[in-house]
Amino acid sequence: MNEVIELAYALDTFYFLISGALVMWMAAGFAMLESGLVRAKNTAEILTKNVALYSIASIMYLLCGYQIMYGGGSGFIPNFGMLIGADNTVASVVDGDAYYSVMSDFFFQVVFVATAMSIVSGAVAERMKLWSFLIFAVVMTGFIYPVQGFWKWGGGFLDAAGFQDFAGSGVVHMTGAAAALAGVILLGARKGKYGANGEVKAIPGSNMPLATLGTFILWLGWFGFNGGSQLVITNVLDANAVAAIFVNTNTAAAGGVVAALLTARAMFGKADLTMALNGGIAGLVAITAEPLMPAPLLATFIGAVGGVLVVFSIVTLDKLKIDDPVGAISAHGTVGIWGLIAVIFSNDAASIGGQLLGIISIFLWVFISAFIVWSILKATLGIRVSEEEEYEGLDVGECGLEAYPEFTRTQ
Amino acid sequence: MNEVIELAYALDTFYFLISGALVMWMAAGFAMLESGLVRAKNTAEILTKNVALYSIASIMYLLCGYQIMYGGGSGFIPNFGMLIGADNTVASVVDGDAYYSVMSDFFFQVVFVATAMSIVSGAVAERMKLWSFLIFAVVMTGFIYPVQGFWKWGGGFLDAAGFQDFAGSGVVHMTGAAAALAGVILLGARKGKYGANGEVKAIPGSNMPLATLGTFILWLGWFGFNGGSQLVITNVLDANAVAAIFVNTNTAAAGGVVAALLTARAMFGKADLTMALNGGIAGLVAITAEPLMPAPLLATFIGAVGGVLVVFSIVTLDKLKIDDPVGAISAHGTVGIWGLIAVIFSNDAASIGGQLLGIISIFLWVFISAFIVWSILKATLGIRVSEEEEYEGLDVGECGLEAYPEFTRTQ
Amino acid sequence: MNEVIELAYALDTFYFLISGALVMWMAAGFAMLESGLVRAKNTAEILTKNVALYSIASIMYLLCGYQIMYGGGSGFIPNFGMLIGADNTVASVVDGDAYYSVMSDFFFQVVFVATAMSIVSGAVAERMKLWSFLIFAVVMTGFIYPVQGFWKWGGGFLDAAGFQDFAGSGVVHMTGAAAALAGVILLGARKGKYGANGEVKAIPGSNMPLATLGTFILWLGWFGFNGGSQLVITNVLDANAVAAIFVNTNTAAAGGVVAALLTARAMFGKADLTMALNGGIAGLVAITAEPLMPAPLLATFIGAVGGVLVVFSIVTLDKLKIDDPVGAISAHGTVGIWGLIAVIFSNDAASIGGQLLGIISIFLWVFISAFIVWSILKATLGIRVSEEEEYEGLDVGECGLEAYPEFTRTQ
Amino acid sequence: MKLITAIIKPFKLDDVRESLSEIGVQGVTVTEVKGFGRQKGHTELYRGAEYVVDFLPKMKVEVVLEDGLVERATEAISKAANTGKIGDGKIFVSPVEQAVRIRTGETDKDAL
Amino acid sequence: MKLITAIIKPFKLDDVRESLSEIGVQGVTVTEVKGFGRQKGHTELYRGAEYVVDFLPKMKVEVVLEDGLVERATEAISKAANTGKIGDGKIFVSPVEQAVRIRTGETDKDAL
Amino acid sequence: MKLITAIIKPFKLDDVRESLSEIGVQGVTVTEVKGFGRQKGHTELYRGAEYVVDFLPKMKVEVVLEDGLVERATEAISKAANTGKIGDGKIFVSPVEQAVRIRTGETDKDAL
Ligand SMILES: Nc1ncnc2c1ncn2[C@@H]1O[C@H](COP(=O)(O)OP(=O)(O)O)[C@@H](O)[C@H]1O
Ligand SMILES: Nc1ncnc2c1ncn2[C@@H]1O[C@H](COP(=O)(O)OP(=O)(O)O)[C@@H](O)[C@H]1O
Ligand SMILES: Nc1ncnc2c1ncn2[C@@H]1O[C@H](COP(=O)(O)OP(=O)(O)O)[C@@H](O)[C@H]1O
Repeated sequence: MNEVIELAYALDTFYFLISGALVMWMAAGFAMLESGLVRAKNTAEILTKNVALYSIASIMYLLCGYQIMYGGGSGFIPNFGMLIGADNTVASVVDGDAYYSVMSDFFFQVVFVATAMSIVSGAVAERMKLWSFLIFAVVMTGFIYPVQGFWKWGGGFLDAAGFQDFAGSGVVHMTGAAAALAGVILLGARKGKYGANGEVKAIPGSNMPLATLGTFILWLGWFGFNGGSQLVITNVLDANAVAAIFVNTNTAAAGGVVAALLTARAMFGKADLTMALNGGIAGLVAITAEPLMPAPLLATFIGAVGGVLVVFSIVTLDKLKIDDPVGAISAHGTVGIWGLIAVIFSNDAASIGGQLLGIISIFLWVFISAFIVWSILKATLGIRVSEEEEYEGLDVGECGLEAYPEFTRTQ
Repeated sequence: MNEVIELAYALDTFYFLISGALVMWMAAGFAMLESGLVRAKNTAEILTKNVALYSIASIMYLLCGYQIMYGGGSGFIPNFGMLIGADNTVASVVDGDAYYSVMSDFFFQVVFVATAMSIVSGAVAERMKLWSFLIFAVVMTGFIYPVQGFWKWGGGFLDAAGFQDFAGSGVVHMTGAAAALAGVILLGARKGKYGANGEVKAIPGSNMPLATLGTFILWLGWFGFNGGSQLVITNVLDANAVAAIFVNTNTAAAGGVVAALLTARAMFGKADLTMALNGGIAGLVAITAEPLMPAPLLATFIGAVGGVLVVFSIVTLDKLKIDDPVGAISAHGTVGIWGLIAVIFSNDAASIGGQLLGIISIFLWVFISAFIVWSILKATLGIRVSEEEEYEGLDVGECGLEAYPEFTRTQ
Repeated sequence: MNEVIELAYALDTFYFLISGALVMWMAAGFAMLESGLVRAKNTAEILTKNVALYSIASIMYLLCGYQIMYGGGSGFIPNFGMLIGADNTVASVVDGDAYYSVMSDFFFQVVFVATAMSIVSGAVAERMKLWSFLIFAVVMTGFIYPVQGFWKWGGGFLDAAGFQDFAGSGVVHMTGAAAALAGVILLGARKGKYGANGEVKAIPGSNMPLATLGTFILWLGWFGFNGGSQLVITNVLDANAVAAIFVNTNTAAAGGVVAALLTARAMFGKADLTMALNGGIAGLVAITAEPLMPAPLLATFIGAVGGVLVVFSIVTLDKLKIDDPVGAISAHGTVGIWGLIAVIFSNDAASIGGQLLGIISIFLWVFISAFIVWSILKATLGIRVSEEEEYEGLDVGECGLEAYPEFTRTQ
Repeated sequence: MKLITAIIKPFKLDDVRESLSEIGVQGVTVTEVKGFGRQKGHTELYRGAEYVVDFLPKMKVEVVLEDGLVERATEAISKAANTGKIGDGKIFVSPVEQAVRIRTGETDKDAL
Repeated sequence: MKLITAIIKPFKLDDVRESLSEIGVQGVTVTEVKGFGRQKGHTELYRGAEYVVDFLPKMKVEVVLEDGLVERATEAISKAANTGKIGDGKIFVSPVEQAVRIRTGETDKDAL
Repeated sequence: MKLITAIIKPFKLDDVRESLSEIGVQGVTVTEVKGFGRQKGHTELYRGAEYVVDFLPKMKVEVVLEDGLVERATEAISKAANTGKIGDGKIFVSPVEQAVRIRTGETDKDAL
């Protein structure tokens, strides 16, 4: 009988690791999406940011983030700890105390925090100083994210209050968006984005295949993101659940693409590819709060509403002069909120009150703490590059090289 | 004992889901391959097509395709149903009635239909109207594909007749190619592809790294495509089978690359990268009808013949003025037929008669029904963009943006 | 009880196959990394090389490499055999003689040899003749690599001597680097790389997003590379081990990125993206010799040292006029040696003597035998393209097409 | 000798080159340029924001020839490049005092 | 008629175009060029090796106009393109003997 | 003043620039152009279909200088750009009536 338990432990661990690897892959997705949607002259810098932020998140979450988030504590205040504890012994597994390796759990969690941080980098693209951003990443992944993560997934007050967030529409996506929003507000818009008379000007992204590739990568990675969040797969019901999550995740994204494409067609007269891509991501974000319970048709609908919302949100933020080059705040923030609310359509354990409490708590915590950190950075190192560097491109300024030295000629 | 059965159910479901995720990834592969092989001015449009067709396939197959294909019926006429049934209960699993989750099966199937549809988009690239294409996708994925899928995999007359098609050289690949062929014939060649005196002119693809990336993605995804088609992995023989399929799939692709490269070298004097890529895909298509039975050396040979065939097929189609910018009809159609015939080398259950029956039935059904749908579209919305839009590029015309606004200057 | 054994066999086989698929994916990673770091005019050629070498490796290792490496023998001289043996019978599995499918083992091994070969292609980029390179690939993957692989993993004298190399810092990475070094020395530097007065001139890579994508692909694939090298996962301790390997692999790469970025910042004043990418790869190579034993913090450190080393190694090799366009010799060779030495920090079974013996034996064997093969090729077919072809680009010369015909205008 | 500079629509390039070679012109030099003129660029929407592409891609064709050929050349270009729609472009003629073929050192007429 | 050729800094292009249209110039042709002059390019480090970008991206603005407009145009360009820093560029004036509007066949003054 | 326009092979650019700076020329403007002439482009095969690259990449070097330097400059360019093979290019000399340095307003000789 112990062999069976060990085998189940192995399968659950493996399922967790593969799910985590898929989520890790989302880091590449964000890197490609963002580098496709910025101008050529800022491409190497955004790539550097993405590679570095993933690395920083990996290290900071190892150092202290994981223990803050899952080390216990109660209510608002997590315990503070460091590193990872010992893995499960055979005895404890056989006794039924553990379903999967602690290390695999850590791995699955660490890629989540990297996702949240990736969301930030797109929104502040094309004007933020590289090193200030990276310092922010240290604080965000080592402290800001883990604290709210503790509130819900670590057993803190939001969990107690019945707030439902299956895989992180709030804990991960809205969190990233809130930190991004704080940064964007302090940073201001890119030069040339808004005309003297307030008109919104387009700054086209430089590489659509990359943006599309990034979206497909995210789509694939999301099967790990949502599918792994069931945590266990080794019995019929859990296996069915993981399968249902895969189907819902896929169909919500599909709904998001179609809805965003039609919305863009109706509003702008053209099949705006970038909106379709944002729509797909919006569909994924929307279903993330509850990818298990909805029937596939409802999941498609939840994703489709996300796809519509993201288009309106992007246009609205632009009117408010909140300049987000890749639409991250809309896709992860606006739609993250929608996803959290949509939980009540299918999950009886969720209440509108509980969901709002979660949304507000997380948003305020992240926005305010991020705002403070960004402000300190602004007052010290500065967060925005010089006007000249912005004109010439961050690639040469920050990285000393060009992303496409042979393709573009005048900067 | 029930724990073991549940565990086996979980592993088979997980294996199915991961296989499906790999096949989903092929959507990205087609998108990259196709966008690399078209001109820059049509790149955003082909990306839009690829993202949208995958989404449409996901939704249509959910709505009705899956039930048409697997809902029963007999002979030629499938039953008509909608959505997905309930998943397996624990009791039915323990009784041995089910090996994997219904939802995981749906997921694995839905990504197959998307693959078939992806094949079409490449062949009609650079001149077809976006929205007409997407409407075709609705019919193809919701009806045309499922009907022939029922004939073989849903238990229809081709299955009864002993037609062998393990993972879909015919059901998926030749199907995509046949629908593409119908479209290309009605659509005509790209302007400038054939000279006044019938000479074939080259229209070089704009981005070779993307095309190569796409091929590698397809190669990876194909392990899921073929490997998952064993359906079950939880015993020694099935596990060995899946492993053999991985090896054969890989080596057939390798054979295709090497053979196509040498063929191109011999015919054109140069190591034409695009032919090598098509050769790899051809090797994969060729082995798909029977990836299990052949010894690896035979698999290499089957793939290599596919690699030679694809080069000749591309050149021949060009002579016939059938303009297929990415070689999809050759790689998936011509080579798909070869793959179906090659089954008889290793699978005793296959007969040349049965294989030909399958090839002809599927081809005629898909070609004729697709021809009718394309014709209706042609007569109503039109299927071809205006000459001016073709000259200026579909990106600006259909999508309102350019794929590489900073790299290309004159269209 | 047999069901449990069969199930374990199935899971171990599946784990092996998925790990292998991830490693196969690294072929795409090298292709993207290398094509991003060369000039536009040599891009199609390096892509052709990458696709073809993977295919050649797949076929040659099937033909004879696998049997040379794992077919027995003792000491220095392996047995010579061909193809793959029969897979395990149910009886032998139930008797406990086999944990996973032979075919899955082959698949996992074949993608390793492709990795080693991929390392070579980057270092000799932008000047080596395509067909000479491919002939070298035949010998390298069918003979040179398997012989030293036998020494360690096939049970030869290095294994007996206690040399420790968990997943191949030496057997795979240093091997690739040693063969590359021999080639580069015989080949000479790219024209224009070193000035008349010995100054080092930069030849910037053409596409940074591709290079970054390639690095992310490698990072993902490495979870299969290291994680799969545990070979078995179906009990608590092995599952814990695989999970620990995932965590260490990730954090070592992260350490490498951060360390290389800081080093580059300190040395050059800029956040050189290409160095950060090389740093990540260096972190991965460094931990590959022993990804299991170190605590995550030690793993981070081992990776970070790799990240520092790679920067110094690249600069030093340049001073020695060893021209390696992508930094492969540094990242896989210099850092591979570091990884092998770092084993002694955490693995008691390793001794500095044993590690040095392994390093020296493998390096000498591969370097000398590769040097001989390159020399024969140089004396016969030639290994370097003409000066004119080098100036015009290998794409047109070797492949007859351009990688980006619409983006670049003057070669 | 004269330099004829023609600013034309890009897709007319092949026609213009052919018409020039018909009258015996053997060499031309072509540059991709951006044109601003009466023909207006177009406004696109990218993510809902206006995107004015206010320049138009044009080709500049330059050819140096003997004085005697100028009239026929301008006529040939005019005809070949004409679509009758706004933006067809311009032809300018200006003096050239000297010409050298680098390969041979031939000068003036012989250099063309 | 004269051809005014101005080599300017790229980011001054819009200003120059506006200032020209203010004095009634309706059409200009612009080319991306590389400039070498007193203003020096910069040295970058790529993977620790020097990387001298010794040319500077410039825009060449060409406009053909009646003799009477030349002075005002050079002044307008001078003003609009001036930053006072090295590398601001040059204006050259050269003769044009003939102009044709391809669309209509109008010549000289009417063609501009 | 004169404008010297040289159409040369791209890989000769550095040599030409150096030879010009040796005779005291401080500034030049360079444009990437496509050349059509006696030297023929090449035919490639892409997927088995002909692919005629009938233009050749060339560099156009433009330099404005005092009349007195013209001869030396054409000679310098001729020498530096010569390979003796077809397609080496041409040098054209044409009149310039006025020159202005935008930064300082200096004119003519002083502006160069
Ligand atoms: N005065 C001018 N000087 C130089 N180039 C001009 C001038 N006027 C027009 N052009 C060029 O000619 C092109 C066509 O001119 P435009 O006014 O649009 O149409 P048309 O040629 O029909 O009058 C412009 O895009 C521009 O490149
Ligand atoms: N004699 C010349 N002939 C042609 N172009 C020139 C000449 N001198 C300078 N230029 C162009 O003008 C640009 C600016 O010149 P530069 O000497 O750098 O500064 P400034 O205009 O302030 O004197 C150069 O980059 C080059 O493109
Ligand atoms: N009459 C001309 N007017 C303008 N440019 C010319 C002319 N003749 C040749 N050229 C340019 O000079 C280049 C070289 O000319 P080509 O006839 O090929 O060789 P060569 O310079 O040896 O006579 C051409 O590619 C073209 O750019």
